[in-house]
Amino acid sequence: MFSLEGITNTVHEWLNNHFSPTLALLTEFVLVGVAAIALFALLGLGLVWMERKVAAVMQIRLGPNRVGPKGIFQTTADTLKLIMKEGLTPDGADKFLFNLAPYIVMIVAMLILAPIAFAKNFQIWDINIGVLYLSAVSSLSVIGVLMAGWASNNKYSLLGAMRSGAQIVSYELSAGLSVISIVVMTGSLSINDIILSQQNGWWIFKGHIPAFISFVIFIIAVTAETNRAPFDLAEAESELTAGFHTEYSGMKFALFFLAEYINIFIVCAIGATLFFGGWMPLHIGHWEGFNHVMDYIPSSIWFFGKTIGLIFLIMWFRWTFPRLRIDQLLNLEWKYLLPISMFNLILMTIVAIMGWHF
Amino acid sequence: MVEEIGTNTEGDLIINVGPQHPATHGVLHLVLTLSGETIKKVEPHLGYIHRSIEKMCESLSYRQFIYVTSRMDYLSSHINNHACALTVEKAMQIEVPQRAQYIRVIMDELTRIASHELWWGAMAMDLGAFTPFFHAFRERETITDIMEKTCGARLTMNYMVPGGVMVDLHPDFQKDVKSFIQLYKSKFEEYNELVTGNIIFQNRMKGIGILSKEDAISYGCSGPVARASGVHCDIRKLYPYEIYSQLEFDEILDTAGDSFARYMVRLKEMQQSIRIVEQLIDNIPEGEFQAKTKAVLKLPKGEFYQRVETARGELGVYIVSEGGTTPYRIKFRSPGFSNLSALEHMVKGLKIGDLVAAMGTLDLVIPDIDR
Amino acid sequence: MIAMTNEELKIKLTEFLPTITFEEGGEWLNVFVTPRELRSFVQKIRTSEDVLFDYLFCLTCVDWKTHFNIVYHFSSTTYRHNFVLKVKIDRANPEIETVSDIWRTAEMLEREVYDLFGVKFLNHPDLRRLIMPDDWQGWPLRKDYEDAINMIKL
Amino acid sequence: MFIKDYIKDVYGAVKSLLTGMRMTGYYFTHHKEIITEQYPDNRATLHLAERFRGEVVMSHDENNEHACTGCSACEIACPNGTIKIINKFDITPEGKKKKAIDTFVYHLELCTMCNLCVQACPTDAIKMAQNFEHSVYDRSKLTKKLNKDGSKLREGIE
Repeated sequence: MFSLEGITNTVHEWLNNHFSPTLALLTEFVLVGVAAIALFALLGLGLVWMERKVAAVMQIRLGPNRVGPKGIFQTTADTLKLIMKEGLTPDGADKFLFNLAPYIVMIVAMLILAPIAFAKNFQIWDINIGVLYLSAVSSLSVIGVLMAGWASNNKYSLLGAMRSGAQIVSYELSAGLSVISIVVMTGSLSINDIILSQQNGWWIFKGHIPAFISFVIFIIAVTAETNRAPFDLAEAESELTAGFHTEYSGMKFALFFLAEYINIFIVCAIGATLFFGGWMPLHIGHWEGFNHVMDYIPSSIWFFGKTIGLIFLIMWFRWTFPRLRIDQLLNLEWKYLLPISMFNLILMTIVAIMGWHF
Repeated sequence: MVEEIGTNTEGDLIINVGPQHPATHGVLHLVLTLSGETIKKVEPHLGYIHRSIEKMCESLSYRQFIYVTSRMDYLSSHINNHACALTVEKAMQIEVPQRAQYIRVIMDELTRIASHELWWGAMAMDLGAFTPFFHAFRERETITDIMEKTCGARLTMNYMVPGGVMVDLHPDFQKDVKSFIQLYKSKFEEYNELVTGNIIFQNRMKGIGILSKEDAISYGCSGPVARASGVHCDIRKLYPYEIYSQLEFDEILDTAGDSFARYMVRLKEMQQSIRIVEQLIDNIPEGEFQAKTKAVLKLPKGEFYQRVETARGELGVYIVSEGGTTPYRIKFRSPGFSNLSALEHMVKGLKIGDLVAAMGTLDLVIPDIDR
Repeated sequence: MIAMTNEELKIKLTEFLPTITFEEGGEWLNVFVTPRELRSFVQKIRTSEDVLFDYLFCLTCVDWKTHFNIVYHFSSTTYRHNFVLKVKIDRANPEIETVSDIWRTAEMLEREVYDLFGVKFLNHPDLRRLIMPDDWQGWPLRKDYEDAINMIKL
Repeated sequence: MFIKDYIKDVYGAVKSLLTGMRMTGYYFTHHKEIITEQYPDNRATLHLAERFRGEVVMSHDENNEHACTGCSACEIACPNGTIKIINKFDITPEGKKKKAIDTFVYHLELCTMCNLCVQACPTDAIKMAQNFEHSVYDRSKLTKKLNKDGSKLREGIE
């Protein structure tokens, strides 16, 4: 049976047999880095293509269909174009911060990748405070956005960055609370433990209504956190032309663009891990036969399937809804999502204490 | 122009929206004074697409000047042409054949639907929803196809001539219009599902950009903008031209005066236009499509004014004639110009997002404002 | 709420200001007022319950080479009657009182007329070029305006 | 009461959002609703309306004869100065001078396709063609000569 775990183990053994342990470890570091960057590139290409196709079909269009079969190399062509473009730095900009900002955003996106389990026993770093790490690092990206907006010396950028700051800081709260509600159930912050606790069913089914509510809140909050429509106020193109990345061009713009899609992937991966069991196949209670059949599907396919399903959901939002206004956005968080998720956390705690879940 | 860069003395942010900005649908230039996100002042700067049509028309003959007016409000170019043709006919007392009148009214109403379709999509796009734009274009495209078949062009048709219409209807016209009406009726519910009922949309529109009845009159607003504030101003009802007096349709009025009211008025207006087309399409009388006119038109000395209802409001054509073959002075009273002047009043104290929403419901066409 | 005919309007308007003169012809009543009496006259027609001309739907200027005519088209949203007000002003030094405080729409319309004809509207709150660039020379819609670069004579 | 309204609000809001999503979801699953026309690929099947106004052409018959008498009616009717007619005088066999066109100059770059010239033509010599792909790399190519070389006036047209 094909398994990603097998590959890592083979590579590990081969390296240790042929080189000294230090060299083997260093090589593994490099390999992991290369793999992460390759994944980024692939995800960027794939998700941008997917977004364009989803948007096109919902808008009764065909979408990209010129470069490659069904236009799958369209993004490659776009990237080539962006690489060849001049990366302009405006005259009045703070040049250091202006050029640093896209890298900050990108590095933050890369950092969050660490504790995510892509398949069974296939994880860069199984940190025991995985969930805490995720929410701590993911809120760092706002610094990059603020930096970009401030350093551009453009009023549209500044407004976009300020909006984005207010938005991400607010929505961190309810995203965090809905994550905690799952932590309450499992009693562990480790991603691996959370996945293993869904051995006999995913939390979204096991956790009754509270889990479903926290899933809905989580999806709304992460849509806002990644600056996606209908919460794309930071780059609201009909109001602020392009928001915080108005002044960026060429590859620097491409990094922002890529980071947006990587962030979507990561938050959807977290959502899939917490609520849909990550790589855990669909198991229902004690139906041994059914569970056994499900186990035949490789765990990585489960993980990517769930994640892409959630990504599709977020794209579906984007191509259906109009944008909120900034005060409505904050109202939604502070008047609706936060109270609901607090109340929901209490419910969840009761469910966990009483052992009402399966 | 110094104060348009940076901030003013009170520390307010001054920001240029346009002339190239996604929400201004063209080259409108607004200078906003912002305190944070709150709008303190909106100052329109016009002229980026000013072609001085009024001056151009002074050297064009009465047959030639009609085509220029298609370029003013290009979304209701039929109705602009109609207004010009009507003015010339009124001045020369040309009797327009019944068939031509029917054709003209059907074309006007189809243009109105097409214009509102585009507005609907563009306004939803201003609010950040992209999908409605393409859905609106599906229906609009059918109308442009009908126009192309009969008039020979898709946007600037130049189909009206003094005395009637340029060519007779295409043989397929009635069939095509009927199938369009069917398509439109089957898709109309989608508009409500996708946009009107949406809670985000309603929150963005309700109670935003309120224009009271008194202000609407004082600012000279017309069309759906004024009707949403409760002003009776449908020229088709008040000063009927052609065969509008014989038709059954309602003047859509709302009293709220906010963005949502303007939105609803336009949506309902589309259905009234469908109603008008349905009444006429089976009853187009046989006969001449153009009255016999002289090759060279000469207007008698005097002043002539004709008001028509375009998709955006009241269009007035004011011709001062010295008795020659060209107008001495021509003035187009464009609806967008007056509607734009009410913008600052509507959005003062609101957020940038509201400015975009309110501007979307004004349905501005910049060449119409600049002329 | 019955619209007055042109004859009735003629009588009514003469009551407001006996010095007005009328011009025959046209669909609507054409009334001439001197620039000095314009303000008091328009205030009366705006506020008087009998006529209530609250809707200024067109304001423009006609260059007659010897003088300018400022042309106001008024309508009443209550009674639905219309009339045309004309004010003859000097062409060498075109000045007229603004009506923008009575009809708000006049603010933009007067700026347009100022921009294209060079008519100064006294007491206008913000009389600047509206359409042409701020540093433009000349008044494009005047009959004697010549622009060798931008005007193409066919 | 407050809680009831609050829940009602949330329910109504979620319902309206789901209605919208159902619609886009419908289009996502129904690919036959796609209306895109793949323009340069469908040139073969592209059907243009016969009245579509693309450019002014002069129709010539198989004997390379046209119907233009050079009366300049179109030139006068044109609002933009798109048409310029240069006349010459032919000597007929009887020795009389006869007016005929030398060059029918048509500036496509100035033309607005208003159809006034076609309407003005007394002999139906010019008509509107359906060609709409006018882009060229050199602007001077847009100035066209409509009468073909060596063409002459058809017999019987005055």
